[in-house]
Amino acid sequence: MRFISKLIPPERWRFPVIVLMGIFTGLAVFALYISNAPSYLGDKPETCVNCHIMAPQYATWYHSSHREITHCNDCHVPHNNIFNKYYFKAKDGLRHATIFTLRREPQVIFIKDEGRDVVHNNCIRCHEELLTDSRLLARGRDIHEFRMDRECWDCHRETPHGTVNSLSSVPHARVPLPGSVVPLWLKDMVSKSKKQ
Amino acid sequence: ASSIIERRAEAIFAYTPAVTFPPDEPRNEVWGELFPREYNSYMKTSETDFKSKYNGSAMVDMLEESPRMAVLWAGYSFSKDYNQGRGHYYSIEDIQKTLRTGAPDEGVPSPQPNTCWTCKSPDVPRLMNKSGIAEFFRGTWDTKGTEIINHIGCADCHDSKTMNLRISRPTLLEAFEAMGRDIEEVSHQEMRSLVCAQCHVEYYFNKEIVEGVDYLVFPWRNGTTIEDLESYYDELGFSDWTHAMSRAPMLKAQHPDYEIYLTGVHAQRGVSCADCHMPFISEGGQKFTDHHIQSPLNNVANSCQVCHREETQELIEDVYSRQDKLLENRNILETLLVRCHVEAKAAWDRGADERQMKDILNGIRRAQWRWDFTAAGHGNSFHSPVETGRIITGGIAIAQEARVQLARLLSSQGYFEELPYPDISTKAKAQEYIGLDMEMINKEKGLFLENVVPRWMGKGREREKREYVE
Amino acid sequence: ASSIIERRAEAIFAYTPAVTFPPDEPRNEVWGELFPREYNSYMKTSETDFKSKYNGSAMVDMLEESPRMAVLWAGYSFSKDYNQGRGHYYSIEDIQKTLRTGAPDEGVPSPQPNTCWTCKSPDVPRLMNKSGIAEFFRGTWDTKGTEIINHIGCADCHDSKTMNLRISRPTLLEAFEAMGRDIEEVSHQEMRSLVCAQCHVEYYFNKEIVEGVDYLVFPWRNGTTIEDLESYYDELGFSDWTHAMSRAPMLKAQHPDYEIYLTGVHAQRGVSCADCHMPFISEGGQKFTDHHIQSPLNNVANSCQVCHREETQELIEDVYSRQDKLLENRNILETLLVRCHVEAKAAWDRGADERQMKDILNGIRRAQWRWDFTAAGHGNSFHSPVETGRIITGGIAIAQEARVQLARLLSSQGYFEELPYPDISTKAKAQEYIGLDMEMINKEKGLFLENVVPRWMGKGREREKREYVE
Ligand code: HEC
Ligand code: HEC
Ligand code: HEC
Ligand code: HEC
Ligand code: HEC
Ligand code: HEC
Ligand code: HEC
Ligand code: HEC
Ligand code: HEC
Ligand code: HEC
Ligand code: HEC
Ligand code: HEC
Ligand code: HEC
Ligand code: HEC
Ligand SMILES: [Ca+2]
Ligand SMILES: [Ca+2]
Repeated sequence: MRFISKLIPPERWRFPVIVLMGIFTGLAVFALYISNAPSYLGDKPETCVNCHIMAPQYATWYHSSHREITHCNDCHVPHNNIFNKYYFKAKDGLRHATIFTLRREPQVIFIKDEGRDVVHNNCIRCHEELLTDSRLLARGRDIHEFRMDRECWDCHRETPHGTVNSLSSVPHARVPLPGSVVPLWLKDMVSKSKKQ
Repeated sequence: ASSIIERRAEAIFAYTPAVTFPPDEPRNEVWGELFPREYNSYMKTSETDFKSKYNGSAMVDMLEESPRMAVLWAGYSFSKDYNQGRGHYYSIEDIQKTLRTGAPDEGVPSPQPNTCWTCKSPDVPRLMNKSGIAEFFRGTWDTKGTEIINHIGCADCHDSKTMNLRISRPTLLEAFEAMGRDIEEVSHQEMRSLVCAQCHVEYYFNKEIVEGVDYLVFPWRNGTTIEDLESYYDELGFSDWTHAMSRAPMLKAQHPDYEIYLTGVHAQRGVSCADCHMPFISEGGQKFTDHHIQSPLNNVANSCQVCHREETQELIEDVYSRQDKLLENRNILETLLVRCHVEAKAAWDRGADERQMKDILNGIRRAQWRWDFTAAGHGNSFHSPVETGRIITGGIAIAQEARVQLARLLSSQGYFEELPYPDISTKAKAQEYIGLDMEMINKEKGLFLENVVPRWMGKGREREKREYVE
Repeated sequence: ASSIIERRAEAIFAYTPAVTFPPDEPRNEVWGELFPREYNSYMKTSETDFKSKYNGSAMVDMLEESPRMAVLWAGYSFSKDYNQGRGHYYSIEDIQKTLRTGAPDEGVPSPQPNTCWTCKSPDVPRLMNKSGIAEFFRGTWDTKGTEIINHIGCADCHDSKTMNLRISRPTLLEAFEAMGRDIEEVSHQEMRSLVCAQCHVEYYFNKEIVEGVDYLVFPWRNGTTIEDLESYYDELGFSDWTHAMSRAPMLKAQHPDYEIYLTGVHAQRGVSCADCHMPFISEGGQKFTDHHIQSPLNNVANSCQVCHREETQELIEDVYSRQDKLLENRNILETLLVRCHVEAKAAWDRGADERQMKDILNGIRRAQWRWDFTAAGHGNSFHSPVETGRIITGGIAIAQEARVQLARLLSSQGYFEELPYPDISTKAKAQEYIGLDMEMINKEKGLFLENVVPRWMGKGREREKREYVE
């Protein structure tokens, strides 16, 4: 209680502070709105491409066989438990947003070690059956662990983002931005005509 | 938040030209008004502070690095002065400074023809357009001192109207024609190397095409491998000069960057010069081509790592290890060639005749051609390490074959020991050994740079003011 | 859909082992009952119908391909017979067939020691386990003719209990120790090459470790580059044999596949032997390792194309073009070495003395070592083209230096002309030139294969029946 009361500004500052807080809140909401932040909670790939710098990854994924079965989060977020999933997402998301806003993104993005492990385990999660041999399991786990200790994309170099990695690698790819495909004015007209 | 909006807008921003200029506009700053990103990055070729193990943006005095070269070029102007090039920004300054162009002044012509200007400036297409190709080449180098003043730039590679890549030098067109290829048919990706191939190629001056003119030719009629080029010169009976010691009819190889590159795995996979030396970058939501043409080792992230996911240090090591392995043997070849020239001279001195020397001299010519081909392209060892290695190996075999014959010949003249290797441990010693009076040469050049060059540049700028009234 | 379920079922199928066997079980078919996929693919190493430009699964008579080799090995058993290997399936058959092991019979020992068996069979670890390492090596090769009858197989690379990769040969362990490295510390990915490095490496027989025993050693104490190995042998004063013509103290290089591979870009990027020679394949919802060890060019899709998305033909061309470029110069070196031996012999014949010959012979030793190092590894030209090229270049420089000295020496003996190159255009002519009586040798070998080998194999099978009662 004493702690909170310390935060309350002196009488004559209250009005400007309230106004300022309002402005900040408004700005924050606005930022979240225009950057489509709410979409970050979902699994739609369009979310990630919100930041145009992710366009190459989107475009390459979109043209890969994995498009049909995987979303970004199937690979890039841990799936061992739900808390870990959102914790990881939030942590990553905040760093990405910060770096993006600060314009400190590198020309060529490299996946971080932590992210690597996550992706790798996700490959295994889906392809496990292909990789395990029950006869061998009967002889111990070693050989399976060995077999899976190398990053899958050491060999599968094009899965799923291709072999050219740069902000500029797919300059003409068409990457959707989140939102409706029907322009607002058209929506309006249609709903008006419905009313009539 | 605002930065997000701004950056989206940047990407969409529609461009309306505000400046217009003639197709041959040689002044880069004029183009720069329209394309500031490209211009600003291009002007960074003026930086000289990056040094890799063997290359980089600083000027490297190659004769100081390896004084043997002076002996290899005895009797030819390269023995006076040879550097590893630096950025395009310096093309004019460096051709004025090099001792190879001499110290021309009123009544004293340069030892070089105007052909030397061909790869140094966007003033060249402008002048060729005016006077015709052969007329451009005619006359000594000093006669265009006031006409050519802008360093390499936009008009060398771009069409001013569309900004498309274009070939501005006739020599490349003629070389394609000679190979029976149509340059109009090349892909855009090839153009991203061919603009470089206008200059970064082996060339020679043909005196027979137009009377009294050193006509610039790329010797590609039989193809672009070293053997193809050699057979071309042999068929022509061509030699650049006669070696002052061995009297061998020599060939000089000049930066066969493109030819060697073609034989490497990157070219075979469709990677172009621009992919490594002019990678795309994006700035403020806008993708553009980094015009800071330089060693990619100063920019591994945008060049190599776009395709390779290894650590920067590891990629740099890859380049160095190839350069090390090849340099080891190129140095051996260089030393053997010094011995060849020394031994051949001794054989002449002891009365050998033409008939006895013929094969030996031809061997020296062929071996040194191989050495020079690999040494003159500063990126060769990385651009195509296997081919570069193959060429050096061939050179060593031939040089030593010549030395076996020389050993027999010298022995028949009563000389059974190995001749002593000259003391050429510094550039100065090597130049003295081949009889150059460097003090004199440097003094004259100093006067030229002090008096003549400022005059040329001043007159040139005035001319431009007259010609391009805004 | 049903097929998906079915295939999943196959994979999940719970298996309880029905077969057990001792750790050193040398019979592949026994392991095969447990692991039919791996076994069946392994047995395909019996196929001999694939031919690439320079390699493949058929036996290639290298002396026929290049009769010069016979001259290079004059005085050594390789001049009788040298082939390019084929699949692991043939390891026993081929060591029995080669003329190098002679024609032993009662009272007539083989010219080779038991050490030769080391890399030919999973009977080897079995026997070593029984008798100890040095005792295994002791005695001539024929004394184990009935003990070693199973071709290379599972127990050479696998632990029978866990199926983990394992090192079954002490020599590799000792070599790691000598380098100060702990083999227990290597990554699993390295093991995927180290199982091969048990055999696909340069080796020699050390007679000093244990009295009367040709002890197998990998000469890696100073490292694994060619220079490291050379310095090792030089320090030891070792030579494999004295050349019959030049009398040079020679080194024989044997398949330094692993050593050369280490210097290539694939190794540097962590690609293992197994990645190319034993790629994964999938069958019935299960991914397993293709044990058909062979030239990857017979299986580009699963080996190269997993990492490289180029067309099969283009990848094959990449391999060929590297092989072509290196072979061009290796052939030059080969020819120069023939000349070296011919010229050295002539010098001796004309009365040269040890002192005069010393440097020359050392040169011949070093040059031929370089040639052999690149020639003996059939994959070298692709595994590490730049290093292979570097080595060949060094070899040429050294060989020619020896010839320059020889030219001086021969001249001082009054011989000023180039010696004629011998007519060695076929294997037969080359073998006659170095004085081999091939008719005799072949006849004896024929008798051995007809009479002795069936006896050995019969006795061996009987022994197995006794030893492994089900
Ligand atoms: C606000 C903009 C933005 C959004 C939205 C965004 N990213 Fe990123 N992302 C970035 C930036 C900037 C980087 C470069 C950060 C760096 O290199 O440290 C990055 C880097 C990455 C990396 C490589 C670095 C690492 O952390 O391993 C991965 C993987 C990644 N993003 C995945 C995603 C996924 C999956 C989504 C959607 C759930 C997403 N991103 C949404 C801006 C964003
Ligand atoms: C099938 C699995 C998979 C899917 C689906 C996937 N990724 Fe990735 N992603 C990977 C792998 C594997 C890497 C590491 C690539 C490497 O290191 O070369 C990666 C790396 C990245 C990186 C870092 C850049 C790099 O090359 O290191 C970003 C950013 C990224 N992914 C974004 C996305 C986005 C956005 C999506 C959805 C549109 C997506 N990914 C979908 C597997 C996937
Ligand atoms: C959410 C599940 C899932 C994840 C995560 C996943 N995959 Fe897949 N993958 C699939 C399915 C399903 C297919 C079959 C697709 C088809 O055939 O169209 C497939 C196909 C493949 C194929 C064969 C087809 C091709 O595109 O080449 C490869 C190789 C592959 N995956 C590798 C990987 C790697 C490597 C990763 C991790 C970076 C990964 N997968 C992550 C489900 C997944
Ligand atoms: C076909 C194009 C072409 C022609 C013709 C040409 N050059 Fe160059 N020049 C180049 C290129 C490309 C370089 C850069 C070489 C490097 O360092 O990689 C260069 C570099 C130079 C340099 C800087 C490096 C050094 O050697 O000091 C000088 C000076 C120079 N040239 C002078 C001349 C002279 C003098 C002539 C005429 C004899 C000439 N050039 C003819 C293309 C050409
Ligand atoms: C008009 C002729 C010309 C064209 C076109 C040209 N170059 Fe050059 N280049 C030169 C000359 C001349 C130099 C040496 C300048 C000097 O040293 O003064 C040079 C120097 C260089 C250097 C050395 C820079 C340094 O920092 O040391 C590189 C790298 C280079 N060029 C690459 C390229 C590439 C890549 C292209 C095509 C995209 C290209 N050049 C097109 C003539 C040209
Ligand atoms: C040595 C050759 C060379 C020179 C000199 C050069 N450019 Fe470029 N330029 C290129 C290449 C290569 C590209 C990439 C073209 C492509 O891939 O379509 C390019 C692209 C461009 C583009 C297209 C947008 C982009 O960035 O990709 C513009 C605009 C441009 N250059 C302007 C200039 C200007 C202004 C100058 C002079 C300051 C200049 N260039 C000098 C070679 C050159
Ligand atoms: C546009 C793509 C691209 C760029 C940029 C690129 N490479 Fe490569 N590189 C390749 C390809 C493709 C290969 C052939 C092997 C393969 O298919 O993976 C290759 C092969 C190599 C090799 C093996 C060949 C050899 O000589 O042993 C090395 C090393 C290498 N690159 C280093 C580099 C370095 C260093 C850079 C930057 C200066 C670079 N690469 C830039 C695509 C590229
Ligand atoms: C795969 C990448 C790659 C390609 C493609 C490539 N280069 Fe290079 N280039 C390099 C590297 C790496 C070096 C060595 C730089 C060093 O040692 O600092 C180099 C060096 C050079 C140099 C000497 C640079 C200096 O600092 O003086 C020149 C000139 C050059 N290249 C021109 C070219 C030309 C012209 C082409 C096309 C015909 C080309 N390069 C294609 C990667 C490349
Ligand atoms: C350190 C392991 C090792 C030792 C010891 C060894 N070999 Fe081999 N041997 C190999 C390998 C590996 C090959 C396959 C070479 C290839 O073709 O690539 C081979 C191939 C062969 C071949 C078939 C090819 C040919 O040359 O005809 C014969 C026969 C042979 N060895 C006999 C012998 C004899 C005899 C000895 C003893 C003097 C011996 N080996 C000692 C590893 C060894
Ligand atoms: C126990 C010793 C030994 C081991 C372990 C061994 N090899 Fe071999 N390898 C040989 C011998 C011996 C030959 C020649 C057989 C012959 O010609 O009779 C051979 C032949 C080969 C050949 C030539 C096949 C052909 O079709 O011509 C290849 C390829 C090969 N081995 C690769 C490997 C690889 C890869 C490994 C490891 C995964 C390996 N070897 C492990 C001894 C061995
Ligand atoms: C020359 C070495 C070599 C020989 C001989 C060999 N293997 Fe293997 N084996 C390997 C390698 C390498 C792997 C891959 C191991 C890994 O990556 O974990 C492997 C993997 C296996 C596996 C694991 C499952 C799989 O397919 O990846 C089994 C089971 C197996 N081998 C059985 C056998 C049997 C049965 C034989 C005899 C017929 C045999 N191996 C002979 C080298 C060998
Ligand atoms: C050493 C190289 C290597 C590594 C590491 C590797 N793979 Fe593969 N993978 C292969 C090869 C080779 C094939 C092709 C098999 C075929 O076509 O029969 C393959 C095929 C596949 C397929 C497609 C199978 C089919 O039926 O089409 C999937 C899915 C796959 N791998 C997933 C993975 C996953 C997940 C990992 C990581 C745990 C992984 N791989 C690691 C080499 C590798
Ligand atoms: C497990 C992955 C993998 C396999 C399998 C593989 N490579 Fe490579 N290869 C690489 C890597 C990594 C490089 C280094 C260049 C790079 O980073 O792209 C490379 C480089 C190369 C190069 C350029 C190096 C040079 O010598 O010039 C060639 C050519 C090549 N590979 C061909 C092949 C062929 C042919 C095969 C099959 C016999 C093969 N590769 C198998 C991963 C692989
Ligand atoms: C990147 C792929 C790659 C790797 C890694 C690799 N090899 Fe090879 N290997 C090849 C190719 C390609 C050839 C040439 C085949 C041909 O010419 O038909 C070859 C040839 C061979 C041959 C001769 C085959 C024959 O037909 O006689 C042997 C033996 C061999 N390799 C053993 C090894 C060993 C042992 C290792 C590891 C130390 C290894 N290889 C690593 C691709 C590879
Ligand atoms: Ca430079
Ligand atoms: Ca073979």
